[in-house]
Amino acid sequence: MPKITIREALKQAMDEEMDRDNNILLMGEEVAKYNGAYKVSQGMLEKFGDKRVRDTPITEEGFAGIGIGAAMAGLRPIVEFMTFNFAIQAMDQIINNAAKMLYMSGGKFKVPIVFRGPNGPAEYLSSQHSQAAQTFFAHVPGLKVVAPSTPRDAKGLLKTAIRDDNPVIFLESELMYSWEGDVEEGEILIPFGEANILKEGSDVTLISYSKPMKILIQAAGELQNIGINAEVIDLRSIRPLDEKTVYESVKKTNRVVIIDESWPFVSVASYLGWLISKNCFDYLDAPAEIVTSEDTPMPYNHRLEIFAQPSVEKIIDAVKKVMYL
Amino acid sequence: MPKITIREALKQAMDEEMDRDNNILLMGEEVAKYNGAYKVSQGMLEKFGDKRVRDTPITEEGFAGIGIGAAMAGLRPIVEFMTFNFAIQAMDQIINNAAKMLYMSGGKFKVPIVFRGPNGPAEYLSSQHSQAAQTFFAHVPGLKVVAPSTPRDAKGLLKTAIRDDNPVIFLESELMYSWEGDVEEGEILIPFGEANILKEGSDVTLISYSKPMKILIQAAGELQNIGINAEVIDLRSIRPLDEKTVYESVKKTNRVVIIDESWPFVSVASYLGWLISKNCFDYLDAPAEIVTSEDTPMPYNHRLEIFAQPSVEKIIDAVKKVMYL
Amino acid sequence: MYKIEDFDKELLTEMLKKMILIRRFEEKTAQMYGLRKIGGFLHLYIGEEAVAVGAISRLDLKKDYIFTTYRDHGHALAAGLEPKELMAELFGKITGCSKGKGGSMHFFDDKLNFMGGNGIVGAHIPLAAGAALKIKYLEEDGAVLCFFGDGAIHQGSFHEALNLSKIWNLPVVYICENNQYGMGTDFKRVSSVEDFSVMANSYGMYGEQVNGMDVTEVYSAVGKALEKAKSGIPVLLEAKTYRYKGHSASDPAKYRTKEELENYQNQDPILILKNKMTEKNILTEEEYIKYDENAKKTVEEAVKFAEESPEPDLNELYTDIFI
Amino acid sequence: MYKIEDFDKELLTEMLKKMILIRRFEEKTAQMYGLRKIGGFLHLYIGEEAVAVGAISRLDLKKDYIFTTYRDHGHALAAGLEPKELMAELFGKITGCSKGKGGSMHFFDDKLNFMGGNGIVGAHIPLAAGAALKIKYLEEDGAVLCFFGDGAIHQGSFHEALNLSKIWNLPVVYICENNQYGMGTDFKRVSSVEDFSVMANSYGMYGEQVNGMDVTEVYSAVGKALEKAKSGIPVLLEAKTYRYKGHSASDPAKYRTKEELENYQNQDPILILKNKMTEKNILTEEEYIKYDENAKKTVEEAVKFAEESPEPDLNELYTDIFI
Ligand SMILES: Cc1ncc(C[n+]2csc(CCOP(=O)(O)OP(=O)(O)O)c2C)c(N)n1
Ligand SMILES: Cc1ncc(C[n+]2csc(CCOP(=O)(O)OP(=O)(O)O)c2C)c(N)n1
Ligand SMILES: [Mg+2]
Ligand SMILES: [Mg+2]
Repeated sequence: MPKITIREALKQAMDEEMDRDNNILLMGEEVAKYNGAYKVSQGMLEKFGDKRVRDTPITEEGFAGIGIGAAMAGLRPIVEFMTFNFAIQAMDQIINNAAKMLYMSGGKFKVPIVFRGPNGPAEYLSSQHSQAAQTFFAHVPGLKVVAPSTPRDAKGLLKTAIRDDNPVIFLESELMYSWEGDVEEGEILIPFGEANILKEGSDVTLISYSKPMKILIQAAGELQNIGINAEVIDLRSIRPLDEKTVYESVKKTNRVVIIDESWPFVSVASYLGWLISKNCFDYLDAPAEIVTSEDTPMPYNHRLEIFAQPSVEKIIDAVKKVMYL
Repeated sequence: MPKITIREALKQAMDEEMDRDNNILLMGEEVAKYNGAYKVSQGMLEKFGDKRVRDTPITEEGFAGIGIGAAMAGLRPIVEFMTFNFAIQAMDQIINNAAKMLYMSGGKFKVPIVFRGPNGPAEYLSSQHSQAAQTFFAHVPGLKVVAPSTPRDAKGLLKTAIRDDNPVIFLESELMYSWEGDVEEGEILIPFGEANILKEGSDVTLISYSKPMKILIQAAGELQNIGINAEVIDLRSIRPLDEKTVYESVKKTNRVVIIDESWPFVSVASYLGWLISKNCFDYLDAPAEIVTSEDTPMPYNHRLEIFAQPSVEKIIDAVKKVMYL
Repeated sequence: MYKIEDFDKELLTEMLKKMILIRRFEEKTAQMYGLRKIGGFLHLYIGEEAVAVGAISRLDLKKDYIFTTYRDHGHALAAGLEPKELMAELFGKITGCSKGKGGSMHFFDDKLNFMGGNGIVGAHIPLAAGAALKIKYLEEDGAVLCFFGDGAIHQGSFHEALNLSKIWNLPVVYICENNQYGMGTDFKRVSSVEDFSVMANSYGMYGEQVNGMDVTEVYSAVGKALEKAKSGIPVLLEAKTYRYKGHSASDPAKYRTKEELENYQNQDPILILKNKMTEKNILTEEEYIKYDENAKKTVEEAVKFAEESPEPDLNELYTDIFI
Repeated sequence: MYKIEDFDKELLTEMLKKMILIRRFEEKTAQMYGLRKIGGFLHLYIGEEAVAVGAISRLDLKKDYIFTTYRDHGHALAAGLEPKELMAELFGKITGCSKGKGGSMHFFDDKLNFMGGNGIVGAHIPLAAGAALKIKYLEEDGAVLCFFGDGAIHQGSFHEALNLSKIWNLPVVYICENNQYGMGTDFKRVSSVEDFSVMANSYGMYGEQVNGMDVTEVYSAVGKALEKAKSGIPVLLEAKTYRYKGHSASDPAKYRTKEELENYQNQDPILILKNKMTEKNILTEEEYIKYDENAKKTVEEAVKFAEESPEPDLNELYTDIFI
């Protein structure tokens, strides 16, 4: 099976879908001539031409809105945000138009659009460029929110996102683009709302999505070394959320740590923490713990920056806590 | 003691503070000549003149930014959003500039600013005009988020907000402006982060803030009639959050229902639900329940609109659930 | 410039009927609002009828598109949406054009490419450019009309959309309905220019001011503008108009003088057209009265339809979130 | 127009030194980036020195204010921030001008009214108008300079801020540093106008294009602009300039030709000034070399200071969130 990067997997997804359906186009800053700020759209301008791969000016609100309007009228745009930090400028378009259009038009206008780009901290970028934006989108009914962590999931979920008739927020990560993994050739479509159990275990459940999955796997390895058998779950999509897989796991392990690279206060992690506390009330042997980024803006200094984020060490500490060790 | 409305209380707070400190000014759409879209600033233009009470064009992002820049330079602006639905257009300014400025400048530039206005659904306004925006702001470190439910709290908290050297999000409600209550004359300053126990009780804790407090009190009354003695807590501020008062109450009643007029998914209510589940783990006799608006955009039709929101009935149902009745 | 001679009777009559229908429809909604059959914000279009009717009469809604604001009743009627379905929408009924979920600010019709009805000032302007992108992308022949108020013209999204539509040469005509006020704010208090059409220059577009009280002028200007837009040069038109009522049903409009209002009422768009047609001998008083009676009847029927229609089922709350 | 004769030696020398310092500082940061002493994005100002120096030399930073973008090293040095503190900031040290929390994109100095360093394209433009509002409100004598790129000019916040500052008659001068590219995008690909100063007309402001490679032209134009701004008419200047390096340290800048770059390097802002001063007999080659040596030394000392400074304590993570 070919080993490819997440970058390549995302490109394959867009490329294959654009081959399949002429109504799909890609737009965003530097996606065309520059081949993408992070080279995700490498070669796509050359292949599809500047009608279907379009550079935009730096006007997130404007081009998000254009994408939504085009989707209402029948196209299926993929809108790349250079990073989701800049999507905050487009929040009104995404929340008030994309998410609510179908509803307030009484079902008359659907908005098949994908907003994608890197989310969460990269490195050395300080406060404005290191934000994990999932809370803002996950909160809103009418949006689907997806965040893969492997090349195969990246490809299969992005293809599903592009075919979805609803607005989808597709969260990637600069640092993940070069991650490699096996991806079979040919069609891959991964349905939303199916979490993936990456490792079965019996002592504690570790749950996350996107970039932190890497440290979950490392943490699970280290835990194994000290005799703790962790189950590792990759949610893959936040909305819809695979509650069933989560609850089954927690009912088995009776302990759970949820990892999220966003801030803790009103986070996806804490929401899941509450859901589990409620729906596995009689099964939990310890409170659901969450490991998130610290409740601070992101500093530039690298030591502080690293310390601000979830880490293997913090996960292990949390596991020890839920195991009363 | 004089009985005044929340509208009047808010005006008194601004009025008194502007008398006290010349660096305070009020700006926003229709705040001056029109006396405020909801008449909160009635008479203020006349009293303070158009230098200190300023009408803006409809440019939420722009005037929020102007407020932040003025605050960095030494003024203390109060920025009114006609409603917080429109503040979504200013999100980038609030999150990336107001909240993070002190941090990324290494403590050099503080941003003493208050963003205030009505939040949450009013009546018959459909999807775009009926949003409860607390999740978006509560998530972000660097912002304080306050939401009173009585005239006295409105006055005392707004005065505190205006004196605070940090950006404060001050959430009001169209429907609350005419609520009346006793407010003593003279200085009232209510510190942030102190929840208010409106009614002591022993069987279950009901927690909320802002407009839903009215139905909490009604629900508590009806519960009393069927022999259930509910403790009622008004958080008053979401950030900082008075965890202590909450935990003490829950440790006493062993049961909790949290009410929030925002959507449920990644909400303040669910965050509190998780916090309580964790910090009162050994005290909870039932899972923490939340009662929120339904997970849908807001419809125009009034029956549906009412049904979409928390209600006395839904609260009582939730209480019965946590009491296994 | 346009000449009334260039217009045939049929078109003028059609436009007159539409304007009368809008007027009567709006008067009725105000009345129904008073009776609490309609709730929330109700933004009436009375006084501005010539803009929507003159502009939209130019469109072929099999291929053209309309985007507008919360003040959308006039545009919807001009586009040919059923008065019944609009009134039902205002009554919050399931038979409404948006199933009772949208209300006054969110009229929609997919068959007539009527894309709403948007409640956020300025936010639909990029959407309009998006529909124009679709037309260009699919190499269709249509164009997009985007209406908005003088209050929207300072919104960033307006400027972003204009630039994007010019650099991409999209077939879109932006029509600023300058009714002199954004809520209680005289546009001159929030703008240093009095002619908004100059803003087109920042984007290499074509801009023009139009008398929005005269439906034939609007019709002419929009015709020219649509041609330009289809040739790849998007257009910004400023239609000078006036709203007779307050901003919404709850606004007493104390910020303006009675004289100002009367002055505009004397150049009432319906009156102007009526007089021109009468002068041209293509309209009799009897005909006019008949059109007016018909409009009243249509509106009465709409109210009846709305009254008798059922409310949406409670489980409609949970539909139309995802497709 | 300006004449070199109008400038005295002292001012020109001061500006020359500043420009040299910026050039040497930036070269050193590139080197330190290569050595991984500096991380993240590093946006160099090389080639654009005349804009920051010419403009900021006009200011009195006891009462005037500066706002700029992530490409802020040049402005900070021109404003007189300590090279040591800037280098320490780039090294992420506690002695940095933002305690090592801001990095390259977020230089700040409260004593010099240096208001950042902002990473979001266009987002600082309303902030600048805000500081101007404060000046006007307190009836002070100052003004605000706001720098941003050609890429920011289509952002809604730019247009919103311009309109607000004109209707409120704020003392602010907006300087678009048109270095021809926004990242990899030639500005002509995203704009239909080549002269951005026309955008001032939409807001009744004054607009002007300036040769941003000639520090004396910038100095003259900004002087005039500041006067206008203080009289209540905010100004939009477009300074035509060029960046020699890629957008950030990781950009190989393949989107432009070698010839284009060389063409601009031949009109290097430092060279232009040097030649003019030499012609005017107020600069000798020896002096020039001495200034350059001094700049290099200053930069070396800055590196040493940065190297030797301690990192912030871990608990600094939790400070400066609230005051
Ligand atoms: C972004 C935003 N801010 C504020 C409002 C509240 N609001 C609704 S209509 C309006 C005035 C708009 O005036 P104008 O654009 O001239 O249109 P008109 O109502 O005159 O047709 C305002 C301030 C809103 N809906 N959206
Ligand atoms: C809102 C926003 N969108 C995108 C970016 C990413 N970005 C950073 S700089 C830049 C190019 C800006 O170009 P220009 O304004 O010309 O300034 P220059 O870098 O040339 O000085 C882009 C797209 C950003 N920082 N903020
Ligand atoms: Mg108007
Ligand atoms: Mg540039």
